[in-house]
Amino acid sequence: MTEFAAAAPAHAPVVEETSTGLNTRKVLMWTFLGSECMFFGSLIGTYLVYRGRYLPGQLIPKDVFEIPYTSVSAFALLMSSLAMVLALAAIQRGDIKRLKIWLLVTAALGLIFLGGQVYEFTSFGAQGLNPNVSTFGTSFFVLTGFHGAHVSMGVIWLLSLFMLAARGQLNQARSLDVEIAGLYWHFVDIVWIIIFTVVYLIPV
Amino acid sequence: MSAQAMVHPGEKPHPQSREYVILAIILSAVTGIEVAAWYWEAIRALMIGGVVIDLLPPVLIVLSAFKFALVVMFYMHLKFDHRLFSGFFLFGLGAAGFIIVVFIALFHFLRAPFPVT
Amino acid sequence: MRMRRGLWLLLGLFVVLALAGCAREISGVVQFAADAPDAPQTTVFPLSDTGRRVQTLYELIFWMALVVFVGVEGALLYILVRFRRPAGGVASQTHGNTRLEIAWTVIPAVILLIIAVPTIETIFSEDAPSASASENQIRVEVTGHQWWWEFRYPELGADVVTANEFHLPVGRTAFITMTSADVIHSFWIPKMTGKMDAIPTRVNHIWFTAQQTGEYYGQCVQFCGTEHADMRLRLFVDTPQDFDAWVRRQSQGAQAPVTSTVGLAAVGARVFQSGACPGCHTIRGTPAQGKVGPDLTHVGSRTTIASGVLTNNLENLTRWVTDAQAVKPEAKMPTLGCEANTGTGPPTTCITRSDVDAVVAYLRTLQ
Amino acid sequence: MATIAAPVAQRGLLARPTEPTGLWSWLTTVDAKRIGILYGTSAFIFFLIGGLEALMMRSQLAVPNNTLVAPGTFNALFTMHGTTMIFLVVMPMGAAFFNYIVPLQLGARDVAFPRLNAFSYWVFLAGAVLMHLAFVVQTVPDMGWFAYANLTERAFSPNNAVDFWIIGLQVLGVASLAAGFNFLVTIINLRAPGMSLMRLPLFCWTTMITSILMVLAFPVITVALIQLMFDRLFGTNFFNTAANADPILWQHLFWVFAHPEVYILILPAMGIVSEVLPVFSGKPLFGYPFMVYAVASIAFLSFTVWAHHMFVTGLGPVATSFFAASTMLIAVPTGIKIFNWLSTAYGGALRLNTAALMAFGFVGMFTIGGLSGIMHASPPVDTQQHDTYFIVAHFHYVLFGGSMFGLMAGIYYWFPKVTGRLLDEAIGKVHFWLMFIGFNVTFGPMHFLGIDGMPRRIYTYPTGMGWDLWNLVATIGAFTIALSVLAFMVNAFKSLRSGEIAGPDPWDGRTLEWSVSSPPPHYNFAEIPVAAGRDAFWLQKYPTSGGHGTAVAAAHGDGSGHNAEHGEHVHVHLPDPSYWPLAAGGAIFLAGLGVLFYLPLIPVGLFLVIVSVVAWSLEPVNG
Ligand code: HEA
Ligand code: HEA
Ligand code: HEC
Ligand code: CUA
Ligand SMILES: [Cu+2]
Repeated sequence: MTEFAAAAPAHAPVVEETSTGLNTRKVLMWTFLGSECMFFGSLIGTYLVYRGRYLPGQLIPKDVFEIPYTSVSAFALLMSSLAMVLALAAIQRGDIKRLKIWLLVTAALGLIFLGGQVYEFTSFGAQGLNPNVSTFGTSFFVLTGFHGAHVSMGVIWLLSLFMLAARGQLNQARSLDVEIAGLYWHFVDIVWIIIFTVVYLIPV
Repeated sequence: MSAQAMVHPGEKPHPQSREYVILAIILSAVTGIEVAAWYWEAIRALMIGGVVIDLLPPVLIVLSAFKFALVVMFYMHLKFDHRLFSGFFLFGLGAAGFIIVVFIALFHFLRAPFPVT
Repeated sequence: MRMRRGLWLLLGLFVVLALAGCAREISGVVQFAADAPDAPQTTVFPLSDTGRRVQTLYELIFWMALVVFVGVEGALLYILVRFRRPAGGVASQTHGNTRLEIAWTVIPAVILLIIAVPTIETIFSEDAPSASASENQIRVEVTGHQWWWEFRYPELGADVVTANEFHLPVGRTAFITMTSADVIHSFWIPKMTGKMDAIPTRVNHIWFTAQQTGEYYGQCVQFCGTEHADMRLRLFVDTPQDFDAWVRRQSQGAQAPVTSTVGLAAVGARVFQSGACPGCHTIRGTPAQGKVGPDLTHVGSRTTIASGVLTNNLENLTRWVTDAQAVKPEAKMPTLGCEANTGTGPPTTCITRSDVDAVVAYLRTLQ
Repeated sequence: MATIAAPVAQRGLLARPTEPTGLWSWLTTVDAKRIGILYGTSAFIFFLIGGLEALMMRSQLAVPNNTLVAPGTFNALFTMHGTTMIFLVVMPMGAAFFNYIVPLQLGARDVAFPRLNAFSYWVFLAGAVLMHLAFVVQTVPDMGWFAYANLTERAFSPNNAVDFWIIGLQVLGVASLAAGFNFLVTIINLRAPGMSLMRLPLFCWTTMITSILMVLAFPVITVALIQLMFDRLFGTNFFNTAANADPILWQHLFWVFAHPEVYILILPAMGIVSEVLPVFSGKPLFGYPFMVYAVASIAFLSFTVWAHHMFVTGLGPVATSFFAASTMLIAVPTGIKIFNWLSTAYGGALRLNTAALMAFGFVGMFTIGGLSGIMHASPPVDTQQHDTYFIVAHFHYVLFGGSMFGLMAGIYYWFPKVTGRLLDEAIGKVHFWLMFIGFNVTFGPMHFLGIDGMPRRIYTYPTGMGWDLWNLVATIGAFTIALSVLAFMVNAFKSLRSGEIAGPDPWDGRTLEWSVSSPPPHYNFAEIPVAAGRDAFWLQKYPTSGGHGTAVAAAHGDGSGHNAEHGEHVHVHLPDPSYWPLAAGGAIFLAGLGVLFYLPLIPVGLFLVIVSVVAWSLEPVNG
């Protein structure tokens, strides 16, 4: 009568030899994502505390944000999530060729997003907004910067998976490796969904 | 034992590539609506029942929560996976959400505006 | 066996001793002594309206807690004595009892409700004075500095500025706002009412109506750096007449001693103005308009200096002006006297012994 | 029978270490029991350091206008005392028991991620050493354990004392997060067959809930510390009031973390008491399911009460009322636990040896601390108590009277399991009574000091305030505690050399750790046990006594995929030792040094972290 005898893991071909039947690394990843919610929650909370708290003469969001531009990179990240699930579906079918393609597409979309962020940061900097000028600058750059760092980690992770796949070391039985990376990647994407709305779209 | 036999009867079938693409189209569409709403000046001052209301923030929040939920439920398979995973994630998400809401209340609504020094 | 019993006795003795030790506190909670007991910062003999409301609430919670305390500790002691293993005794294998569980969920919840309702009432009543109390209120603006207090009375004119000691009329509601010039401090006069933080970029407030004249001690209670312990303050609750007289004196500029008959003080005034002092201190009616340290216009009329660290007398003033750092290490006032025993030699531009004497003589004339 | 796979010597760059004994075997160990011992000894050493700091503070405060300790030094003392006791004593002491006891109670051979576990310890040590380097260069953190902004900004704390605290805590946070994940996953996934969640020993429950709290609370302090560090290193404006930042933000972030943190400190002790009391009462734990629900609801509530530390910051009446109510609510589940412990002992056959006395001491003393907590929970009352010695009394009653007494109970209870030898009961009693009396003599009078208006964190006080007597008494009490600690040290040393041999089950225990030899073999269990119900070992010993669950149900496994029938020919695979957790810890230490002394070291350290992690993931999985 265990509570957690219920479901087998989503995609693992064999049931794990654990009390819940769930893969240990996957449990770890989900607890990690719960923890990450608190990490980004604190950063977003900080941004919101300082939202609207601007001194006369300071640059405010309206002055610097370019919504069309950011929409495009937000879109790129969103689509990378699609590529990610397609990569997972591919490896679960045993289709290593498609796996490699979709992993590369995911990483590429991630890189496009990062490129957009680099451009945005430089352009804001040129207009005089940086982490040292105001609470807006500080909380904005640190929030989006840490998100960017997460995306970079994800890109590195995806590329390592690609290398493994290229060397023939990823196969259907190891689809969990891709699934776990995917969980991380989608999480980074949904954080951006929130940041995009809360930081960029909702006007002050 | 074969993999087949181990699949729990209660488990629902997972979406296939086609569904993933459809989902992506929905997500793109919602993003489109968000940006469009941002451009639509009128939404920021709608007359409803004689009061002027800025509907943009609530609309944006609902839409992005919708996107968030779609990605989590389908791309991350939370809808099909073990309850335990939802438990972990939702507890973290809930706590973070609570803290954000309380911060907004504390710093923007529950006290007088800041005296600027 | 005997030793065990001895230890239990010791425990009992200890409990009795502890109770005896806090008898004053316990009795203090129940009755308001007409004459305040000896601890000048006691929290349980408040002499203002808000303070007494807090005290009433505290008493309620205290008694509730005492009941729970006696219940739990009594049960614990009883169990320890009663169920010590009688040689080879066997325990009954009970696993639980849902009815009991419900009971000890509900009973504490009820006790908490009894506490919570008046608590929330008091929170709201403490937040803003009632209409009647606010009618005749007097406002005081407090600013915390590392490590001294500045007081202003906006309604009494820009000239009533003082430091570390302030006055209030008895029976009039004081509405006190506080903020800080540097880090977070906390303003507290226990016999009046609870504390409130003085926070940079924010303005907080408390209010109370002092009910008895006298001198009340307080101090900074939020850690604010090295000298946090020496950031004390004093409140004088005066009769209305005394208070008005005090305000009148404070509103005046400094008695110009430049032409004073007191020769030494006149020299001192010159030394003061030509030295480092004006960079930090204001003496109204003179060129000295520094804002770093306390306003010294009426420093002679204060009972203490350096936020309650020293009694204000000739000897201490001399010590302070000669070597502030020795009295209050790391205070924001440098050591200035040539006589100072700093170990690294006197400061480069120092004040000689005789000049210090003159300055002190001058400061003492600033009544 | 089980055969144990001997570590196979490997060649090549990434060969795993094989020494079974000696220094390297400790440095490269991934055995949770050894890691537990490392945690425990480190924590005890830091307890002596933190205690020494306390004794210096008490000596300074013994009499008014004392000049024994300079003001700045005193501030450094209480900062390091508080930080040390919380992060370097109580937390790692808990971690010691998690490591040693939880796998045994679960019927597991190790934790879910043995190398991550070793990593946690080395990172913990790195953080602790980084923070204590401050003593070497003599810029000791001196802003209090909650480091309120904006006093911590460069403008007000120009030297890098604060940086030692920031970086030390940041690194300790990494260790706690890693440990939290590890134990959460371990308890979820590595339970023996039959050990459903409602059959878990209560100590495993509190460990699991503690882990959840760590996993969710530490990210918040991580963010706060990053913000403070960026302010200090790069001139950002999170808490810079000159740029109109609000220093209150730090307080919210800090207490969002630190209130759950205080439950992280108390829950392991509560778990221990819930193990010790049943054993020495000869009864099962009373109201087990309610205990579980109480622990779980404490975890929930602990994220909703943080602002009770900020009642005098001007939150406004609405928020103040909310936080007052949520805080008071926590008394309900905590009360349930107290009453269940009392009921466990009620009707029992009490064996009052030292472990039991410590546990009963916990119940009595924690209640006092909890009740003063309820007083602060009423905001108007707290305006008179906040930042006075009344608060100091409260938190020492819950931290010392609670956590330390609980942990001491655990030490007396499990020492024989860990060392194979019993601690001496006579010295143990002396230890207990000295500590119990000393504790009350130290911290009891602090209530009166607080009531009489003595603020905390003051390096001295004038005469005539009515504080002289009780301060002196408290100081005498502190030295009494020191005596008791000495008694304990004598006891431990004596028993290690010549203590009475304990045997596997000296207390007639109820849980699985007592089913194996003392100390347990490297692999814990030759055969993975099957839990027939709550108090699994008790049911093995006394099958007729009836527990929850029946042997029949257990024999069929719990249908969770764990296959009990396979237990016949076990070939025990134990993870090999590894260099890389230590290497990664060292690399983090290097990066920390970079923040403190020489910024270019940061990328070097981080690069080495990556190298270690890559090597870690590439090294041969043991064969
Ligand atoms: C082990 C750690 C620990 C624990 C368990 C607790 C438990 C509690 N604490 Fe404590 N607390 C600290 C550690 C801890 N605290 C520390 C370190 C600080 C100071 C930080 C600093 O400033 O440096 C602090 C400060 C602190 C404050 C801030 C005070 C101030 O600075 O002004 C408050 C205010 O509400 C508070 C409240 C409580 C409450 C209500 C509980 C409750 O959980 C207690 C519940 C228990 C009981 C109530 C007893 C048992 C219950 C019964 C027998 C049932 C019946 C009871 C009733 C009906 C009342 N604590
Ligand atoms: C678990 C936590 C814990 C523990 C166990 C203790 C234990 C003790 N604390 Fe603790 N204390 C805190 C947590 C803890 N404290 C915290 C969080 C603060 C707040 C800090 C802040 O304000 O920032 C605080 C603050 C604090 C203050 C207030 C300081 C101030 O505000 O000015 C005082 C004052 O008396 C004090 C005293 C003591 C004493 C006497 C002990 C004793 O019980 C200690 C007993 C231990 C020993 C005496 C060690 C034995 C040593 C030997 C026998 C010597 C042998 C040595 C060698 C061989 C090298 N503590
Ligand atoms: C660099 C700034 C500075 C200079 C220069 C300075 N002071 Fe001060 N002074 C202070 C500060 C700051 C305090 C408050 C110290 C405290 O209580 O912590 C103070 C306090 C005092 C006090 C006590 C006031 C009170 O009510 O408690 C006196 C008197 C005083 N100064 C006199 C002097 C004299 C005379 C000189 C010149 C010879 C002088 N000061 C020069 C900064 C300065
Ligand atoms: Cu100002 Cu403490
Ligand atoms: Cu708390």
